[in-house]
Amino acid sequence: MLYRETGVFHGSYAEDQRVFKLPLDRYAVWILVLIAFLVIPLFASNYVLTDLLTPFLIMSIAALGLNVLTGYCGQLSLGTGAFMALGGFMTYKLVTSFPTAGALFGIQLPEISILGFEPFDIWFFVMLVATGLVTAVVGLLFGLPSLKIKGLYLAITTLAAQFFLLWLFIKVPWFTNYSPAGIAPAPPQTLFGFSVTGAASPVVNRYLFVLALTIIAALAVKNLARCSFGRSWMAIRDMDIAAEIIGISPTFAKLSAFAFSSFLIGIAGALWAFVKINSVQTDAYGILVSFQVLFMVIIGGLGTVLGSFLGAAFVVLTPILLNIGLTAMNPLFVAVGFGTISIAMIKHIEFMVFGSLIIFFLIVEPHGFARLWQIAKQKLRTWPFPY
Amino acid sequence: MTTQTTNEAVASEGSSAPLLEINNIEVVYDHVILALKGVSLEIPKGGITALLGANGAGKSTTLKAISNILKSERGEVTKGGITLDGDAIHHLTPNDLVKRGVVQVMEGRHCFGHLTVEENLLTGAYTRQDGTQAIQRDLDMVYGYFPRLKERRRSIAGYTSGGEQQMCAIGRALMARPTVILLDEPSMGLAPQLVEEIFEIVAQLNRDEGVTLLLAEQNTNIALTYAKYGYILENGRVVLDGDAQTLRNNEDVKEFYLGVSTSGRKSFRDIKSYKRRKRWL
Amino acid sequence: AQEEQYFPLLVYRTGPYAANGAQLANGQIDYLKLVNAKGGVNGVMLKWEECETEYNTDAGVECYERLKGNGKVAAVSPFSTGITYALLEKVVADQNVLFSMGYGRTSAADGRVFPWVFNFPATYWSQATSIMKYIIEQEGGVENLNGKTIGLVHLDHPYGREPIPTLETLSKDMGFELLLYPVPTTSMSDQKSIWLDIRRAKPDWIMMWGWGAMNPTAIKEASLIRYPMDHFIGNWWAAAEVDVRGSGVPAEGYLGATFHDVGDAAPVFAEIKEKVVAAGNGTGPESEIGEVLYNRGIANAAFIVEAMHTAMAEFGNKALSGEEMQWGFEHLDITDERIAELGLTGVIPPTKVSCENHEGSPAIKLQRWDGSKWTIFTDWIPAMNDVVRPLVEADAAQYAQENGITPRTCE
Amino acid sequence: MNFVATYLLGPFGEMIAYPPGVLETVIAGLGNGFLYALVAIGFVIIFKSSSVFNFAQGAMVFFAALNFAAMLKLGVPWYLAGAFSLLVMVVLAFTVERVVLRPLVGQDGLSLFMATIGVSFFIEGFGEALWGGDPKLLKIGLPEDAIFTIDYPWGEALGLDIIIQESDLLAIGVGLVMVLGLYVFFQYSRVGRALRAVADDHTASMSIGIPLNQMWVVVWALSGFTAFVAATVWGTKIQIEPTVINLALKALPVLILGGLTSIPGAVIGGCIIGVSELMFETYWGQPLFGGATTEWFAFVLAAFFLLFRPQGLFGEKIIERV
Amino acid sequence: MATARPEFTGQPEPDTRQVKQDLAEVLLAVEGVTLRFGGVTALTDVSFDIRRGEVRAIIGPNGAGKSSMLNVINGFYHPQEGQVTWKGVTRSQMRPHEAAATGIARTFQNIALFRGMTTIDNIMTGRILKMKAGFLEQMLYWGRAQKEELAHRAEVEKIIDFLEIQAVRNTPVGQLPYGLQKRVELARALAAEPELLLLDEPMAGMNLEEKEDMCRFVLDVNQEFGTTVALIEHDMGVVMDISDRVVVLDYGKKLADGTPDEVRADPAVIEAYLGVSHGGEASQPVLDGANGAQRS
Ligand SMILES: Nc1ncnc2c1ncn2[C@@H]1O[C@H](COP(=O)(O)OP(=O)(O)OP(=O)(O)O)[C@@H](O)[C@H]1O
Ligand SMILES: Nc1ncnc2c1ncn2[C@@H]1O[C@H](COP(=O)(O)OP(=O)(O)OP(=O)(O)O)[C@@H](O)[C@H]1O
Ligand SMILES: [Mg+2]
Ligand SMILES: [Mg+2]
Repeated sequence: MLYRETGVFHGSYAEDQRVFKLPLDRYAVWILVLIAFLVIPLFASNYVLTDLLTPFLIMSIAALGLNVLTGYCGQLSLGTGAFMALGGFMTYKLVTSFPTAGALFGIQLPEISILGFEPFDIWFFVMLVATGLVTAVVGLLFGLPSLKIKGLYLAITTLAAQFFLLWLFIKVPWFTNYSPAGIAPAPPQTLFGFSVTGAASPVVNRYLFVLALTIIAALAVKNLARCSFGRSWMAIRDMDIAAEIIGISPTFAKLSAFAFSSFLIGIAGALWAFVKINSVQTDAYGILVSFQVLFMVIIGGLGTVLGSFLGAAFVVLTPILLNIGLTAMNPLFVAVGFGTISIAMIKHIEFMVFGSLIIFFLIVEPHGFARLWQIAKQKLRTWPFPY
Repeated sequence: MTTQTTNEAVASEGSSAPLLEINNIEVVYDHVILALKGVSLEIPKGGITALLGANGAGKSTTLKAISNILKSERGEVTKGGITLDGDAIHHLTPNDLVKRGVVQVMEGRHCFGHLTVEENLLTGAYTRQDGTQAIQRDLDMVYGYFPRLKERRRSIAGYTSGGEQQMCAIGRALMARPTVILLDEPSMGLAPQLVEEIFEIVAQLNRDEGVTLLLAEQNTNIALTYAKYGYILENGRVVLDGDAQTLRNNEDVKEFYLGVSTSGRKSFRDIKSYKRRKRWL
Repeated sequence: AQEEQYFPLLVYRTGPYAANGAQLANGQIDYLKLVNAKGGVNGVMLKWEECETEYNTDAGVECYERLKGNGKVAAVSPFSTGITYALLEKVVADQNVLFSMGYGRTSAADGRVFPWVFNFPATYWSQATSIMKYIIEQEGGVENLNGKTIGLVHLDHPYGREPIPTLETLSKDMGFELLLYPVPTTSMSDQKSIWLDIRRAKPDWIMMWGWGAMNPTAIKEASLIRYPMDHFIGNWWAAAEVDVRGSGVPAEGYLGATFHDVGDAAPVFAEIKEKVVAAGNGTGPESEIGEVLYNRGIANAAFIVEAMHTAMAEFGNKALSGEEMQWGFEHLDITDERIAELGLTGVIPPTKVSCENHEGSPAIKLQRWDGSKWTIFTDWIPAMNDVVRPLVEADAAQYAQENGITPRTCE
Repeated sequence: MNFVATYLLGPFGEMIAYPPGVLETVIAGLGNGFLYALVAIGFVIIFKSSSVFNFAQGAMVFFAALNFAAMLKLGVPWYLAGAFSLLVMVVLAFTVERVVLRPLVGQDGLSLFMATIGVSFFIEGFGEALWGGDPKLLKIGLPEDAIFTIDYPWGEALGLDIIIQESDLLAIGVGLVMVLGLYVFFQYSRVGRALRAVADDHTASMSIGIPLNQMWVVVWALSGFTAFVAATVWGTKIQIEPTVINLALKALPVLILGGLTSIPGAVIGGCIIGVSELMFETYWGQPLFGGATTEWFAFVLAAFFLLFRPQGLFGEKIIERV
Repeated sequence: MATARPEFTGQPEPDTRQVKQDLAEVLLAVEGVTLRFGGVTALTDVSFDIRRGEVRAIIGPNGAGKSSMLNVINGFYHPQEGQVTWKGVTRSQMRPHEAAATGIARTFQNIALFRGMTTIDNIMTGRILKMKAGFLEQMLYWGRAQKEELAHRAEVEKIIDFLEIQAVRNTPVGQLPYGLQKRVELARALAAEPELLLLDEPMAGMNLEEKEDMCRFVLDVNQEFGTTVALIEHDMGVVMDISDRVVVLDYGKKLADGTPDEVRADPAVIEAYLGVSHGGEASQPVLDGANGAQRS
């Protein structure tokens, strides 16, 4: 068999603590990343890039964020939508209030340009991080109840965040610079001299930009997961009383989880506004989004980075592909005498199928795609014997 | 309480055909973890049979296989068969099994944390149809066996101490008026005199009510004191079986399960693993 | 074969706005079918695809991206203010016309900043002022407005909030008090608190910017608290048959704005019945032909087709590119004669668009519900352009500034 | 100081200035509260007895209503239509048990919660595929008019001019009946006790012979029934279309405020939230905060309560023991 | 932490117990602790002390309040009356994590491992208190974060060797059989390098062989690292053999306190707990342990 796990020996703990212990895993991932960066941009159509891959990546970031909170730290949250919204509106405020570093600090970053590449054009990135920090703080505030409230009770209290924040963005015109309808256009942004958001920017730029951020986010989560932060989160998740007794401060663990998860989610929200829909509006961050992200995390696999990606892929792509697929199949329906099915009917069917799929996968493996993947590997190991 | 005569009957039956027969079963968890690798047992009617073995040997799994609650732990019987009174029962639901008098007391208590002790006991009688008086009578019987439960009857089971929970679990099983009880580690975490008590009760049940017992135990000593026959499991296989006396006298059993070696009983102070005799495969 | 002109139809036939969305869609499609049945636009056949948005922005954007590549786009009409906002930039990048007929971003009426967006025949702000004019007339002069209260029951959503700035300006100028009653999108059918409040505050007039499931509930609650229906005016998205019927109450006297007639008097309907419905490929139930939203669907399609005519006069009879369509829209000049010629009398108002003014000359009529059907009872009420236009230009300017757009000069 | 005047004293001034207004608001609030409660009870029934947080409850209300309404639309007499809709709910219970719960027996709460969301999606799609997505009226001649006390001699005598919606009174009545029935069932009946046992420990209850499958069919049918009742009452107020599902979201704060496992809790929670939400909107939200505070108020209030009683007002105590 | 085990010197080591308890200063003292839960009184006016370096056993019938006692000691339960003196500092109650920080570690009666994590991770959590790396460092897995990880990992590996659980290093603990889980739990407690180790029925549900191992570990911990041990155990054999002093609780009251021999002789204890009173076959095995202890 090509994929070998045996015969790999770790000479040092350093090797044993790696993200991917097996060289083959490591290579596989590298290849994947290369494909994502080099091959896909070349061959994928604009539609695929802008409306399948980009949203998938953005949602992966959100899913990673929620996974930190729910998957690693075991705190259910249904406020994701609101924190994404916060991210969107914050970034909008920041970039409109401080279009350049100059506007904020008075200092002017040198404008060097090496064939279009401007090393100092990082302001948008700074703004994103700033946004993340703001959402982190707010997330921390809304995380406070988690110190007393547990499980589903907590989940529903996070709905308070969801509805209250959205209401706030609607009611306080300041968030949209007093736009009459309470919708703000997302001004196009550049990074390193390339325009990375806005309808005018090249599709590939946007894709690569989001891809890069996604990978950074994934690495960050993975690293934290294998250090003491990750461990204290998981300890709280698995048995908070015991964790407390062996000296993990629940307050610190939970709040740090809330903050970091909101950080990622906020950035995801910003990207959604700036890269996906070119406008900041509460519409795009409704309660449904909160649930979708929760699906991603659960169906993908709680407490796994891989899961966040698989989950995001499933939740983002399934409905669209179903819809496209069914529409495309219309001729066939006609052929068999159904007649064309209306788009309304397609929508209904889409709902049914999506619902059924969720149930189906949960039954196949309640611990999500990631676990499924492990079991598959396990079976391969013992192949051809059943165990 | 049944009369003397029926006891004879029970006893005589005890020697006859096995009530419960496990035939070379194999159990797999999660489709990958092979927990039982072909276990066969014969549980004679009205007897007490002990299932011994180290941790992870597969005792609980065996019991769960019999009472057919593996499914909920993502385990399944992949080979072999189980028969009760000669007819196969592996397809029966736990509910049917309890109706047929097979009840399991699960390892590690499993009381209903949010119900009061008394409610716990009453749920035990769920499958019974013989009216409230009968149930009330048995409730008193259980309280008779476990006075401590009577004291705590109104308190929420979740808050009671480990021992109290264990009693609660056993009492709950008794409420179903079982013919076969599958006892998983009844002695775990119980004070010595309570362990005795419980085993006394077990013996009494067996004697007076002719209840057949299969008990998985760590406390080999006491188990073999009460059991008529014993099986020893080692990671998923039966490695040794025989009636209690033979086992008690077996050198290996002495060494590894009773802690009395040729040099008499040794203190826990001067145990050294490398002093051990080589053990069987 | 000659290339076809492509209509990406962003529609919603499911969800809480389905009742309204379906009729709009059916109207549009029936008209397109009719045009094809009559040999297309100067021989250029029309092709269209529907995509379900559920009135939801994300889905809307996805639909637009999915469809935009499938042919030479005539124009996009999302029928959702949220989606319209999200597409403002995209259409510029893709060079497609975004035709938001009387909805979307009001300040898009300033063609210098929004070359690709058209929102004639009237924007929400204009509509609001027109309705105010009616109220003023009823009150017998602006001076009597002083001290009066006017309530705005609106969907708490970009669409519902659009008219607020205008009305606030007016309330300052005319000294009436404006009471706002937002209805959350997540619970449109729970308006108890609002109507209890209205019952106490007793505003002299109520305007309603409602859509979808919100309207029937509002109308029902209003009649429950016995609010005088003839002082209750819905905007043109809140005054359709479905809205009143859905409420399950008679609601006689309820008023609504519109920019086209109701009923199937105009010749076009006869044609549709004959050439489309009779031919067995009518889109919706025949009963809805001539109903408010159906007719509005037709109007939407008709405008676009007319823009094609205009453009073809310039660029020749072929499937038109984005720029050409934009030119067509920008040079629209639909006179009453032309309308009659098209058999659309009363279905679309006379309209003249220019480079800087993409709204045309806004005016509305009012219709009354008599318990079974709508009947128009006013003549055209023109908007207060002197009030609206400055607001429009200010807002557009801010947009230009934030997004680094230099407005084109219209020489 | 000024702040205090406007935000704290002002509203109370309002109330004192016009007491009937308060009364009116309270009654209306109770009406809403009981509606929420009717849905919340559905959640409770299922959670209490299988510790499944059935997110599909809202969809079930919608589904029940949809079947009912669609039948009426076809001109079926209301009692037949109602019977049909009820039947469908029972069938649904069976299917859910077979197709969803049985394979997932013994899984942790979160997976089951997800599964119910799947169910929710499915029945929403299914219902609409069956009957179409257009809004439908569900009118079976239940009282739904408004009572103006001033129209009555006693009202006139008292000089009391308030409006009471009959549908509110209906909701309150129906709600009370449901609660009493269910409470007794769970607390004192044999099956009820078994149901609670199942909630605590699936495996253990299996081991003592409680037939999980039957249990689940029972509870899902039960909550299907409550869904049906809720739907019927709701039908008097609104037309039946998918936002009904969102309205069910409002049941969540009610649920946790009352405590996930307590049926009376659900109702009391409902009353608290229904009333306070409406009061807040009328006296603070509408005049001071630009309205639409009903969006979030319930949730914030619930969260606030939980800070002091993490298991809700009547919920079972969370057992912390090592 | 040393992994070396004392190599075997033909005869059993001398019984050092008597000596210890006189010299050693009091490490922890419980004075007049009373603990109530609503109606139930779990502990009534219990006082006893634990001296540095000894193995202190707490025994008593079920529900006597033993576990509650441990919970009081490490601050999970807060007694209504009385106070706890820990390393000279007297307080009426502690916070669990500060107890942990000041050197109290424990295992639990019903295993409280983090089921979702592997053995390694579980044990590593025991050392979290000792990790200082900041958030960013950990996020980048860089600098101090990495160094620490490796350093602590090395320590943990020592413990793993010591407890002989190398084989299950990377298995999720949820799948481990009961006995091993108990061992991992011990490992987690040891990882914190505690001064006082509280063991709640470490040998419950173990067969003899495993008990023997467990005893060995406990003793080694106590002797090699001088860790003070307080353990609850129901197996008299074990208790009598390995503990220096025993305190007996019954119905929340202190029944007896003293050396194993004293306690074993105490009629009250026999009556309430050991249960020789109605001897017979049954009680034999239980008492074996006791007698055995005498002999050694
Ligand atoms: N739910 C499960 N998933 C995976 N593996 C399991 C599960 N339950 C038990 N096992 C495995 O099956 C084997 C037998 O477990 P079992 O509990 O039957 O042993 P046991 O003899 O009862 O041990 P103990 O004396 O500790 O109860 C063990 O190796 C255990 O790891
Ligand atoms: N959190 C709690 N709430 C209510 N009662 C409690 C709580 N913890 C313990 N109790 C009660 O205190 C008494 C002592 O419990 P504890 O667990 O300390 O007994 P124990 O000595 O450990 O018994 P065992 O040997 O069975 O573990 C028991 O009666 C128990 O019911
Ligand atoms: Mg076991
Ligand atoms: Mg204990």
